[in-house]
Amino acid sequence: MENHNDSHIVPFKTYGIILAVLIVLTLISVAVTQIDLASLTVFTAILLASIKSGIVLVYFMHLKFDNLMMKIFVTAVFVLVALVMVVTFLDYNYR
Amino acid sequence: MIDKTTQNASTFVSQVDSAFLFIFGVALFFLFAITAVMVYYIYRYQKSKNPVATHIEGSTKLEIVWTVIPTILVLVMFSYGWSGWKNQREIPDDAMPVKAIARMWSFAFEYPNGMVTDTLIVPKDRPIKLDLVAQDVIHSMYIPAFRVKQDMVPGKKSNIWFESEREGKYEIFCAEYCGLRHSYMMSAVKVIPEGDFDKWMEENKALEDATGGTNKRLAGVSVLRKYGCNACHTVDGSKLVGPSYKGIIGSTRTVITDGQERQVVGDEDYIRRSIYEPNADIVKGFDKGLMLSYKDQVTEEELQHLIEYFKSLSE
Amino acid sequence: MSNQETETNYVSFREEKGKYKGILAWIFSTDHKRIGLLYLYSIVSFFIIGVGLGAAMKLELLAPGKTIMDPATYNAIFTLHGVIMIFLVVVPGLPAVFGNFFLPIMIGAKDVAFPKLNLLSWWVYVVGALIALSALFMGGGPPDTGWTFYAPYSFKTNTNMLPAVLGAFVLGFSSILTGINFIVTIHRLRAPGMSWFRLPLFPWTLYGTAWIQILATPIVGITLLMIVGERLLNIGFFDPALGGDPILYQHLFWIYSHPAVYIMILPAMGAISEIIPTFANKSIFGYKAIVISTLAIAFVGYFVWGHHMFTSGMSGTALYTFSFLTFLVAIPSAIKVFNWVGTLHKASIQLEAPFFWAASFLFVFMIGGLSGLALGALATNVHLHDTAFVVAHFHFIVFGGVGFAFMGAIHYWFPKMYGRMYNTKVATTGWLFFFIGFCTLYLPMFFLGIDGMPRRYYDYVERFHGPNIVSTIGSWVMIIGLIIIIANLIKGAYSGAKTSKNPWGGRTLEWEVDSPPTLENFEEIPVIERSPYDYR
Amino acid sequence: MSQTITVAHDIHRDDEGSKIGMWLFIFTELLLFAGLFIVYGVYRYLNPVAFHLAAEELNVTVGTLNTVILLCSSATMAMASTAIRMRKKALTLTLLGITLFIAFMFMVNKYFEWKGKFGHGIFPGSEDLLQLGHGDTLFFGLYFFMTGLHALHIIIGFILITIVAVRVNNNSLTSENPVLLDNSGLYWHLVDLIWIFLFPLFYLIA
Ligand code: HEA
Ligand code: HEA
Ligand code: CUA
Ligand SMILES: [Cu+2]
Repeated sequence: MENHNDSHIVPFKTYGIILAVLIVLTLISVAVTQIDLASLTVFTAILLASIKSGIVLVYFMHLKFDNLMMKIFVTAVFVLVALVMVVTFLDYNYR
Repeated sequence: MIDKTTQNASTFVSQVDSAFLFIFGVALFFLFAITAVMVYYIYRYQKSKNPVATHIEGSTKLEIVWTVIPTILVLVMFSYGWSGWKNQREIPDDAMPVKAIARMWSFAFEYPNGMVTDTLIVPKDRPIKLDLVAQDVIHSMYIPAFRVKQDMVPGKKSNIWFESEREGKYEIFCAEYCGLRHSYMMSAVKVIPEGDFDKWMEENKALEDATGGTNKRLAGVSVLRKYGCNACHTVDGSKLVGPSYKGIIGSTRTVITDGQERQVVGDEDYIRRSIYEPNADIVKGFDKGLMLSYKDQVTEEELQHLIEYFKSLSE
Repeated sequence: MSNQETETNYVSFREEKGKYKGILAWIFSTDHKRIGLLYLYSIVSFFIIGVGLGAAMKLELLAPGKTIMDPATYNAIFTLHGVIMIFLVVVPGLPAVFGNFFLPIMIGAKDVAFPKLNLLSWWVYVVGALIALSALFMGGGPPDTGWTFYAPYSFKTNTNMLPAVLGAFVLGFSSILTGINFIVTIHRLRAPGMSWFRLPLFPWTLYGTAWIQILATPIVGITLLMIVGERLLNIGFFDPALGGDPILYQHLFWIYSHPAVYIMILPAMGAISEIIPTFANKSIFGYKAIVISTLAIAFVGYFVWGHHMFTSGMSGTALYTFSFLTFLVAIPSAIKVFNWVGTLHKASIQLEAPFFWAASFLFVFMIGGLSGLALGALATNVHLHDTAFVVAHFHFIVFGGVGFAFMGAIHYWFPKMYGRMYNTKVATTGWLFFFIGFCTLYLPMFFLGIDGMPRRYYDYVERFHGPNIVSTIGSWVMIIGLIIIIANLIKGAYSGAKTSKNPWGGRTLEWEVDSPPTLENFEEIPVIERSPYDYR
Repeated sequence: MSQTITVAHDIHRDDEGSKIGMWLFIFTELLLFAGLFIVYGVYRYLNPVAFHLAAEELNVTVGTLNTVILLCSSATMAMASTAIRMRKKALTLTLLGITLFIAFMFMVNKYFEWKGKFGHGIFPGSEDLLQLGHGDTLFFGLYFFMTGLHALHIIIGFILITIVAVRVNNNSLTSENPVLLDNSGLYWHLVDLIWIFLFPLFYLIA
């Protein structure tokens, strides 16, 4: 049960790049929703948000450097949330 | 369920009951078989009879067997249950629509011709469609003999249908908890021959037309029925959820208004206020908030009928 | 801390001197065993209150019309009864009592991963319970919505909803903290050599349960918070008059509350899986099958919540999907039952009280579970929903299942927890009364439900009278059983004969430490080299 | 107890364990908001037009600004984890300070945004809102509830980071035991994560 707390030190530069990417994605999503994509608006907005949150999870929250178990857990939780939403909409979508 | 008196009460009964019997049979079989095996093992392999246990880790073959068999059985149960239920959702086009209204704590039924009753009277052998409306909280229309039940959700349209094949009077219960007098929220369905039904429709229409103008007192009774007031108030002076109508007109009443006690006289204005703003004056000894406003429901005309009727109770 | 001292002077965790004295030494202790006992005493106290309320309801239902109370009281009583039994008794039940006490010992650890958090979770439990119970004494009267708090009634009623709802919300946190603690404990503190498939079954079920606690409880938390927001701010989340959808409330409530029933039953199944091999003197049949079915129940149990809403007016698609999944989730339970019975084959069975509880657990669990099948099928559910049948179903499976397992567990682990033995003959007599009373109490309710008697009914029509009388009499027989059992256990704790380390011949780790265990459980962390149920 | 095996009652640390614990806690937070997202999804589905129009009432610029600064704070918080491992105390403190400052700015923005809405008579249960109709009531009800809950998380995060900063300052949190900093970081990223979804749902999809 060693404490590998210095297992991986992420250089500042990486965070800088990630931050830049995130801000760009934010601006893109603002820009995209200003043009009318009809039904696709919701979809693109959610998609971009998902990509952004993925980046936050992987880099800021260090999932990239975590063990496999942690990665599986996080994925499973998101899958679970998605499934619960899908099942809920089995009701609303077919009323 | 498996009771002679409700057989064929509605066309759903046989299907629902046979689904139930199938599930019940399988369940009983497993219950008895497993219990028997267990009791036998406990008897046969108790320490005094079998001092040394034989070591067994498990058996993949058995695991597969006792996974697959129950799976098949439950799939059969599922489809049985589903097919039995599908009919209940497929409302025939020629069904006679009746509006069923639920409020704390009574049912009312409105027929296509505008007549309102507190008991559901339907013809035999004719599909009936109930459009369910709830006015305050969730209630549930439950007719055990017909095997139908559907929640009545405020703000949401829903309906059920049935076709009765047997004359008789059957209970209606409210099956969703709805507050203080939930267990008294009952009514009945009366299934009568088609001819009688048509006749009854005619007669009542005639009666209503006749009394509407002349006999205000009778009309008052039907207003009370229409809005289910009797769920909470009595005509004989006894106390339920709210005060009785008896002697209300002309009496001096102690009420609580905004936390202050005061005296008022039971006159027309008082009655109107009590119906349109029920929580403004609360008669001492009763609870606030149990009655909702009937402002958009009870018309001025109906109100006059009521007052007329209340006067008769004070004579 | 030197090795010699602990070896020569055996001091059990009960006598260990800490910073505080008297009761403070307990309520501020971070020792998992003391916390386990704290939970035991609090839960049993609430259980007795809940049982008293249950008995009062049965008395009221003895005859039609008013028997001993008015409708407002009855409505408040079944609400409190449900809230207490669900949120204060069976949800924390086995994990908080036996999980806290035995999980670390069974995996060869000295404590849980976060002992302070563990103590905090007990405190949160107590605070939550007090908030919930304060609803009784504040103006407006006790809440009367049923434990389901269905909207819109729950924000129309004038009774004290807020404390009850807030209490349930706080209790959720306690549940979450315990869950986090157990998962980390199982991941990080298993003794060397204890691979996942050498983990005993009780910890396995706690692991499954903990995940449900973490992933389902927040949903009810937010739902209850929304009810609070609704009442305080008039937002209209679930108020049809403001555009809200009452059915959505039911979805959210059951997204938690169905998984919650598996929070209750899984540890119960785990305890049974410990008791049966010990008393059969034989390794459990199909260890892996039981583990896999535990995980399967935990997972599939997430997607069946709609079976509580078959008559609410959901879409047809949702109805049959939920019905289908409900049937799927029954299968892993069936697998477990078969494996438990299989374990008895060619066993060498000691007939002692814990075993009787386990065997009768199987019986009542089957009745409860199999009646669940009739509720899972659409056509029959429409008739049986919200009737006494449902009440019978869940008492059989919650009280019968979880309650019997709890009783079994306490009789099984009692010598380890107290170092003394209760009177085994009296224990068996108590069990017999309890079992007979139980069946007499709840079997008639199945027939009432089939006959159409709705639940939450203060009063009923004359034709339901007969079965109700039988049922009420059953509750009296059960009273006798319960009193015998509790008196026997209390006596045993004070003056029972001292026991050895391993009175039943169990093979899991807790039977290798002293009775009662020392503060640190193990002098040396054991190294595991065999399967947990190796009886050869 | 001569062995190296850990004893819970000793001064013992299991950093990996604490991290798993923190993640589990984050899962519960995610599920908490997931419940609200379900509610949002359903009501959006039931009132598409009203939600669409109501969303236009919200100021995209303020929202975008808040998103960007929250992202920056997430980055500085992550950098603090690196800094402490490089044994740069001053830098760590600076980064934490920036994070706190941004959190504060976020709240200031939020305050003005809410205040503006209140000024227009839009707040939970207000008369004006009821007049607007069901969809708007629900939209703004959810808006206040969800952003309010999020703001509560910001405040909790703020307190956590303050504690971390104090402990870094008095050297009780160093490169030897940076777990508390890492875990506060995880929490802060969670707050960010939730905002990443709240932002498009309330401000953008109009
Ligand atoms: C510990 C708690 C617990 C457990 C484990 C279960 C287990 C199950 N429950 Fe139950 N249930 C409740 C607690 C529980 N329930 C509560 C509290 C309510 C009411 C809530 C309220 O409204 O207040 C409720 C209500 C409830 C309903 C809603 C009723 C209604 O209101 O209309 C339904 C419907 O499907 C249901 C189904 C099931 C099923 C199919 C199982 C299955 O998991 C059962 C599986 C077990 C077995 C099947 C038995 C063992 C197997 C065999 C003997 C082998 C043979 C088997 C086969 C051939 C399949 N339950
Ligand atoms: C663990 C869960 C649990 C347990 C153990 C019980 C136990 C009991 N319950 Fe249960 N019950 C629920 C959970 C539980 N219940 C839930 C969730 C509901 C739904 C609520 C709702 O609708 O919202 C419910 C609803 C419910 C109803 C339905 C109300 C209605 O729909 O109208 C009834 C009716 O009789 C009832 C009765 C009982 C009885 C008689 C007991 C028995 O325990 C009582 C038997 C025991 C005794 C009679 C012993 C009493 C002994 C003493 C008081 C002396 C003790 C002395 C010493 C220790 C020295 N309960
Ligand atoms: Cu209406 Cu119960
Ligand atoms: Cu369920």
